[in-house]
Amino acid sequence: MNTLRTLTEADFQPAPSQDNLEQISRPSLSYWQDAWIRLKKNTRALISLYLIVGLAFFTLIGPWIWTKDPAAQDLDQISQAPALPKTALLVKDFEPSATPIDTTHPPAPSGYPDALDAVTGLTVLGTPTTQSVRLSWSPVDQAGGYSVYRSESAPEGLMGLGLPLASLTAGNIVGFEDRLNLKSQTYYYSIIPTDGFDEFDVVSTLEVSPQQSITVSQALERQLIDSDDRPGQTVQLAFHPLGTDYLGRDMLARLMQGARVSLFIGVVAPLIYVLFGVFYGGFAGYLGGTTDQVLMRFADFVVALPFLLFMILFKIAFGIGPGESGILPMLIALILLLWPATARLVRGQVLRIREQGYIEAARLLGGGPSYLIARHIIPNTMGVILVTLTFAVPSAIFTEAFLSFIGMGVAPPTPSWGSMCNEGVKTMLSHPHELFFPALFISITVLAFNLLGDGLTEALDSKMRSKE
Amino acid sequence: MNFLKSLAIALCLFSGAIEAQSVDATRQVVKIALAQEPPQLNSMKATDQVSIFVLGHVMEGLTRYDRRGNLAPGVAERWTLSATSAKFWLRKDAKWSNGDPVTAHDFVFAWRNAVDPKTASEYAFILYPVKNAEAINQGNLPITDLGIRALDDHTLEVTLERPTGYFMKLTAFVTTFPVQERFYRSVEASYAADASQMLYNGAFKITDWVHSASLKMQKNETYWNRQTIRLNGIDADYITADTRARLNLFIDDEIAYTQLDGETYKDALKNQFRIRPFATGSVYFLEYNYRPERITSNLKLRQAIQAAFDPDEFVNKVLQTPGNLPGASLFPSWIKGVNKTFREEYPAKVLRPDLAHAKRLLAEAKAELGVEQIPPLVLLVSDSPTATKQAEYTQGMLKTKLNLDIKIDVQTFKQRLAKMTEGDFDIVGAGWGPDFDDIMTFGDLFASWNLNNRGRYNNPEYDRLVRIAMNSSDPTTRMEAMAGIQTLVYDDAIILPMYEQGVIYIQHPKIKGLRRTVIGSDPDFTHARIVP
Amino acid sequence: MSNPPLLEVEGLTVEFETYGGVVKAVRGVDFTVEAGEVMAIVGESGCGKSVTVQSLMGIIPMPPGRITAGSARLNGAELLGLEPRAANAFRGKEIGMIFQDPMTSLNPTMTIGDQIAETLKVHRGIPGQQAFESAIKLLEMTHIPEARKRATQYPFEFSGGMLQRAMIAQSLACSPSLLIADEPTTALDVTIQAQLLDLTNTLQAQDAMAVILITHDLAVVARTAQKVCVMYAGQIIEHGSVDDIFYQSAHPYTLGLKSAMPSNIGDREKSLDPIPGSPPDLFSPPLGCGYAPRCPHAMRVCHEENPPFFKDSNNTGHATRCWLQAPNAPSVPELYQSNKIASDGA
Amino acid sequence: MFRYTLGRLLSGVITVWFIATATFLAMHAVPGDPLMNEKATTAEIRENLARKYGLDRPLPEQYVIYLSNMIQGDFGISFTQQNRRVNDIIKDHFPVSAALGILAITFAALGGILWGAITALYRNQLPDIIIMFLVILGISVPSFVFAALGQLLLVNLNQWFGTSILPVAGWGTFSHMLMPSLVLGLGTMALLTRLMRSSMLEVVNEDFIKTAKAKGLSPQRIFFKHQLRNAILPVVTVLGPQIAAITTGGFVVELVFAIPGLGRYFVQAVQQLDYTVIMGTTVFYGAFLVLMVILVDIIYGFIDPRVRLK
Amino acid sequence: MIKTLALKKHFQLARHQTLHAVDGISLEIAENEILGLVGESGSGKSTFGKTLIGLHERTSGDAFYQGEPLPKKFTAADHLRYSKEIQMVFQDPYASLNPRMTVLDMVGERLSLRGMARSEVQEQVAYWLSRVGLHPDHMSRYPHEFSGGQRQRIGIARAMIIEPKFVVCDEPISALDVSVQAQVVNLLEDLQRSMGLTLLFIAHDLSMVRYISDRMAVMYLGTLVETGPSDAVFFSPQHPYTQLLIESNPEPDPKLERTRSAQILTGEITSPVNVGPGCRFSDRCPKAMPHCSNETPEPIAIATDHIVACHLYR
Repeated sequence: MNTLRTLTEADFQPAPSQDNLEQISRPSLSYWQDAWIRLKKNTRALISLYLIVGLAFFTLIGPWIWTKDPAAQDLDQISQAPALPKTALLVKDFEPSATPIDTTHPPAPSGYPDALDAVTGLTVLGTPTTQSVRLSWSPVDQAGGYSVYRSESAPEGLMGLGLPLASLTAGNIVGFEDRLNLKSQTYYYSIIPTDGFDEFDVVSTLEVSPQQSITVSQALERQLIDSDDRPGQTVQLAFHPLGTDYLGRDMLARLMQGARVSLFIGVVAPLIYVLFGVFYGGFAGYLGGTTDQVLMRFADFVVALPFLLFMILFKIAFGIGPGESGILPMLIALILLLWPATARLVRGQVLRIREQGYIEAARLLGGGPSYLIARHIIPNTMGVILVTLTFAVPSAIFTEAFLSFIGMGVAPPTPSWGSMCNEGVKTMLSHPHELFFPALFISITVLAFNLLGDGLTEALDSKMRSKE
Repeated sequence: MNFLKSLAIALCLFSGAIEAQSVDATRQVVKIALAQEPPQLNSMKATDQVSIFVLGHVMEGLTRYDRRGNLAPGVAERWTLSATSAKFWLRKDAKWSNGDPVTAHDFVFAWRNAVDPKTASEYAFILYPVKNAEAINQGNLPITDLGIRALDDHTLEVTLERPTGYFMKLTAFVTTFPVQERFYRSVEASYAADASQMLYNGAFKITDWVHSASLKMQKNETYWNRQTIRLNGIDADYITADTRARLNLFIDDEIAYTQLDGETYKDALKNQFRIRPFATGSVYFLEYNYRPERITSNLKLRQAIQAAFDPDEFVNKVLQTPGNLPGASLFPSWIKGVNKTFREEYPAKVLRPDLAHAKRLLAEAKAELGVEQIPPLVLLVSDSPTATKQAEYTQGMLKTKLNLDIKIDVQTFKQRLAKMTEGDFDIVGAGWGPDFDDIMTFGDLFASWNLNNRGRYNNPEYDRLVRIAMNSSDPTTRMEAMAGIQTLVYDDAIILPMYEQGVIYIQHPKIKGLRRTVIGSDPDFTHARIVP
Repeated sequence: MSNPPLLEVEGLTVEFETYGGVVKAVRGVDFTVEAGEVMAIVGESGCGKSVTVQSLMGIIPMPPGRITAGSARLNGAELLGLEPRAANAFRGKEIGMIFQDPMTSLNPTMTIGDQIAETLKVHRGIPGQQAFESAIKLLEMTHIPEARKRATQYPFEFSGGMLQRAMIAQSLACSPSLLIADEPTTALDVTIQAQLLDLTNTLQAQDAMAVILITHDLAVVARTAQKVCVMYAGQIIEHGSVDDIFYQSAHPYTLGLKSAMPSNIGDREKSLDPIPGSPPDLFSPPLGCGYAPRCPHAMRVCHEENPPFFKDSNNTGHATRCWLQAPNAPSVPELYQSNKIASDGA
Repeated sequence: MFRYTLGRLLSGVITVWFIATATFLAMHAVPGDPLMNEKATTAEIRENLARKYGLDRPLPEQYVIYLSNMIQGDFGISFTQQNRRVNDIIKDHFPVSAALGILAITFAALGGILWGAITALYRNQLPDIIIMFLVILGISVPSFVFAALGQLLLVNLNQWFGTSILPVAGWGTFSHMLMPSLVLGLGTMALLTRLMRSSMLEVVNEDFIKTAKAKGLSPQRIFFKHQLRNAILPVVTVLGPQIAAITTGGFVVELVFAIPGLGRYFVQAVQQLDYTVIMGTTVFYGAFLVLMVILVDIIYGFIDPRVRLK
Repeated sequence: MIKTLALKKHFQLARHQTLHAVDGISLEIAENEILGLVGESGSGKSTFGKTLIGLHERTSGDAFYQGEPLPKKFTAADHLRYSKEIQMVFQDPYASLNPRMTVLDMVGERLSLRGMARSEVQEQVAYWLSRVGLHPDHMSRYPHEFSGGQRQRIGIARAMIIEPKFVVCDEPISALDVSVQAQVVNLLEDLQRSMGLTLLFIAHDLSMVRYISDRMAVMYLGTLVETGPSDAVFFSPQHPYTQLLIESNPEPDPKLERTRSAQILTGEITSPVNVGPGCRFSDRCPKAMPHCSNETPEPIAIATDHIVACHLYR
């Protein structure tokens, strides 16, 4: 523009007349298409959408891929942290052995001994396996019994003796068989002699590392071997990529099953109560006047009910029958208590929309109430409804988790993320994976739906639209 | 860093935090946590662990247990017991906390009240050995007909309904504790609702009770045996059922004693605490429904389940905490026999799983019942985490081993009771703890008349054996009868014994003389002391 | 023209980043305002007139907005691209501003008096009570009845007209040398509009204050302005004195605007001549003259190249961005006509 | 204003009646017999108890008796603690829950407003991203997990300092309240932060902020005097229901931190089917919440003159 | 063609608060006539228009369409019946189009409601879109894609597709830019002529109303203060309010503006809540007399078809 070009005669020829003055240059987009484009530009919302799709995949398709039975108990791998598959030594079925008694030794001291010697000759009989560790020792003179302790770290004197496995009440018992939840790790067994009542301050400690093992019948039960296999061989134990829970059940399979429960409650309950709320609120808002007053007053009452208290009360009142999961009562309770919020919201929207010109125009054209509600009002509240729905999902999942915490969630053995979390929180220090995974899934879900809700709010916000 | 620490400490002093110290050797005060608010400190009505724990420390009956767990004189200095009656001579220096002497009338009042149906005491049956007690409790006789009489202020005579060898042990139980009528009448309905609304005649008295928050006990200066009491105070500063919270308090040295469970003991181990085991004396078992329309009334089915169940695996893998014993009998191993323990004298049959046998029995059961497949059995359990966990194990175990379907029915306390009473179950997870130190506390459980026999087991042979034991004061006769019952429990598969409960706990190393007891107030701090 | 102008704007260019792309809202705007003069900027909605003045004040939201070029000097001092602190030295003090919608332009949770006093406190350091008293005086000056009581009230208790008076009072608190009025009467009824225009005229004359009046209503321009800039599609397409614009319209758009308005004089049977079509979408500003697609006289060059300003040969203050003013362009008889609306005859 | 408050209170009374009725119906629908206990008792005893609690009468009569007692402010005697009146239980334990709830809501509101304002100021910058991440964490982790973690944190802190910085559990002093109320308020804080953020962002685009800028006010002044107050308004409106959620949702925290609040009684009462305690707590909580909502509305009026002066 | 008698529309705000939006309007509109209704915002002119065609229920008074009394409260069936005769063009081109519906659905809504086949509807809509100057291809687009003027033309097409006889135009141009206003006004005028419409043209822009309408009616606080031929009312207003209103109306002519000694109407329109007797304008009227504030002025014909409700002419 700085340097004007020389203009010729031709430049001043009248331009061809424009007949497309009313042309619209932008591509035609419906409201939803437009919202979708906005949503796609919102990275957070898009990620959340992928997450939700992923969750749906995990829930619906997952069990077809990871076919492990979520109820199968693997008692050899209880509370196993996520790890690669393990091998185990095949051993004979457990046969209890008689209490080893040294008949040459008196069972009780002759008097009250002032001091006792430490236990000597502490050894392990046979191969220590995770099925059993057999200890044996020489009797202590004047002993009236022995205390057996097991620790996972080396004790220092009388500190850190660990678990008290047994208090043997005779001085001539010279052995103990430990079967208590053994893992393939190093244990320190400590034996303390007693006079029958009190322990004496002398400790003998033995380091034992049991070998991972499985009995033949258990292996058969879990279909790890054919019946012909002989003890002494090694077998591959079941693989649990996310570890196992307190009954040795596969976490991944349970998370998938739990996802069904949690997401079912999280999605179906909001769907139903939002739908009900939409109709209720739409009806009230459209009719207006006294009907509206009465209906909304009732909704106000329901809103005023202390939510958690009534959730519990309703949940209990509906009861859970034998073998039932308790999902239905929870669903009903959620629906009974949560519909008014949507109803109010929708009513507000309807009242606003009712005043819009296009409703008047449609009325003028002779549209009846049901036509107006269905064709004009509801479609225009869809945005708000959708946003409500996305925010209702996490709150329903949360409520379920919360009820599980006070023992009023879904009934065992049905897992839900909430109940798994509740189980996990108890052992969060010793088996963090039992808390971590369900909590992670709850977090991801809540996060995804919240972000999606945020994204939708922005994408559907008419204020943002008009700014362009 | 030091600066930071002192700043934090200063802040806390400002905000009023008290330096935590769970034991105080100079003041001889120990701090503990209660699992729950004692719901009922009226000794005539108390039934629960916590109330009995508190009452055991602040009240005393005619007799009491000493630090070795033997029955010792309490308010009664001495006594005589015959087949028909008992007589007690009360000590003159037994005093209420308001200074009044504890008299025989206080016992008469308390006992009459306890069996009065108006009082609605759950433990009224404890007094059934007393003449007419049961009839009064059923509303058939006036309370004045109860076989208890104060001959004078310090002599008490009790007439017995039938010879009761263990009667003396009952007199150490809370329900038989004295209550001063005058004081009771002065507060009436709110008796024992607050620290000031009770009178104490035990080693301690409640000085401060903030409901659900704290309960402080102090040495009772009017207690006759006060010189043997070393502790000056037991402060239950915390009331919570959350074992993790209690462990945290223990780690923080704010309480000196707490019980652990399967979820918390590993954390206690990490802190290098000295863990102690204790057998609570309770047995846990699955109880069947014997109503004829129920499939569980079939013996072969019950035997099949019995043969499939591996109590050893259950205790070691599922319960995981040490101290639990594999279930074998209705009678726990601590129950006294004639000379040694009952179980030593009459060993129970050891339950070993035998899958082939179980399957055979199941096939027979199916044949007897005329069904192809046993319909799903309803396993009723309470909604506690342990109970549901055990139910889940049982469900999985019976499914894999016998292909039996179990429907778990988790119910809240009252709903479970209602269902049990109505017989709305096939199997129910149950447990029984001893009320008094005699085999009979377990023995009559499945007698046809026992209201707690909610599965309606009805076997004349069982009833006959119970009657023999009841009406005899000869230990051998009684134990023989009970041995018969023990065999019957196994042969008839009346119940499926799962385990004898053992718990583990930690206590402050400076506490000595803390007694754990199967009967009565547990843990017993009465003779505890704190060493520097 | 011996004194330097009060405000001198050169090549102001403002863009907005939106979902759909970059909107070039203002595309190189130049104008000057002399002290004590009322200058009107006229244009349709979306032509960039509000953005122009708001970017002078530094109150367009950034992002998405950004000033990509240009300068604006108030008494020689640069206004654009200042630090907030420096900008605040002239905002509200040297330049006052009033907005289109008084209902939303005042803080709903602060009393009117406090809002006016705030300006005084901040710029003059006048203590609270004294500032409040001054606020009452300012309200009285804008003819708000019961000013003392009104000062303690909140915006929602005021009517639109009253609020706009309060806005004026607020913007005049520090006796600025320039008042920017951004469509001050658009939201109001004619009767109230008349009252307010009268008020601003009086106040402007009193203090010899310069005013930039943004409006789309030519009638308002006719009533108040001395100088006029006509904006279209983010550019000034014609500027000159009010009489130049009304009686010597040099741009077909200006002409079109006028003929689209009904005349109040004479024959009502005369039909209105609407401008066909709609303003261009500033997502993709036209290559040539923005008005060309709607212009009845459009030539080839109009579609190809943006016209420069052509000055009126007789009147240096009057210039037009239109190829029709090019020396060798065909003449269009309507332009530079002392046209029929004029009341010469009346 | 007075008329308005009176009207609100009146409708509040009706609401409380509705809550009472709903509770009564729901409670009696719960299967099970409140008089049944672990140890079986004779029929005579159960009849006596039924008479004592009026359970022998037909349901409608019980309802009428219940309501008339309630109007007189008498909630009856607890079923599980048979020597305690429900009134005393509420009197003893509600203040605890309320104190906890109020501190929690204070934390939540202050935190929410502060964080929300900060995130809005630094929109899409690092502080915003960090805080919003924490907020999301706050709303996506169940409260019982936080409670457990909070207590663990205290234990570790105390061990690290070698002395008791803050009590791990219990009740009595202000320091006992800090961690539980923080944990309790966390979810709400997260919620309010989000609300505040969007509200702030909305206010930033309001015309009067432009006016304020045009007046030459400093960013700080605009932030505090113009933005904050207007942005708080929507936050205040949800405060009423949030107080509701916090005080009734407190029992997880009460349980974990051994706090003698009313919430624990409710959970216990439901399990024990303690009719009178269930009724007492729900009705009382309901009344409290109704009152809180009214109060918040009145407070809202003080912040927003538009509401106050209408 | 249209006649109203003492038409009133009150809104009950609270127990003792009644908003007298329309307070006794008697008006006749002849066939083929364009009646302009002017007044400040809050004068009740839109409410009058909506009440007349049944969008609001009448509080009292009568309304007739071609001599036939209109129902007091319109049911959906009533609307359906009258909709082929009576239509409306709405004020806000943004709010009056359903953002979720295509132009086709909206413009053809009435036809579809009547059960017309979709292809036929499309044909009709296409015809009407081109008639209002839009491209038929636009029928599949959504309202937000159009500019204000285009939207208003869609609104007009929606009203006209039924070929009604009487159309209420409720401030159809007030939200539009000047250049576009003329498009819409011209379109309405064209349609009125070609279809033989009767129009009630509600606006606050006096110049535009004078331009388009045959007769003009001036409303103030729910009552009519002056009616008469447009030019008569505009150039020789009789009611003090009309005079001041026209005085306030600026001219797009600087020279004229400079010579004019504007007399400005002081004060603001009062609230129409709980109005009492007397002239509604008396509190602002520069010529108010003592009895003005308590006696309601009756309409007086000062010339043929020129009626003023003012005590000055009694």
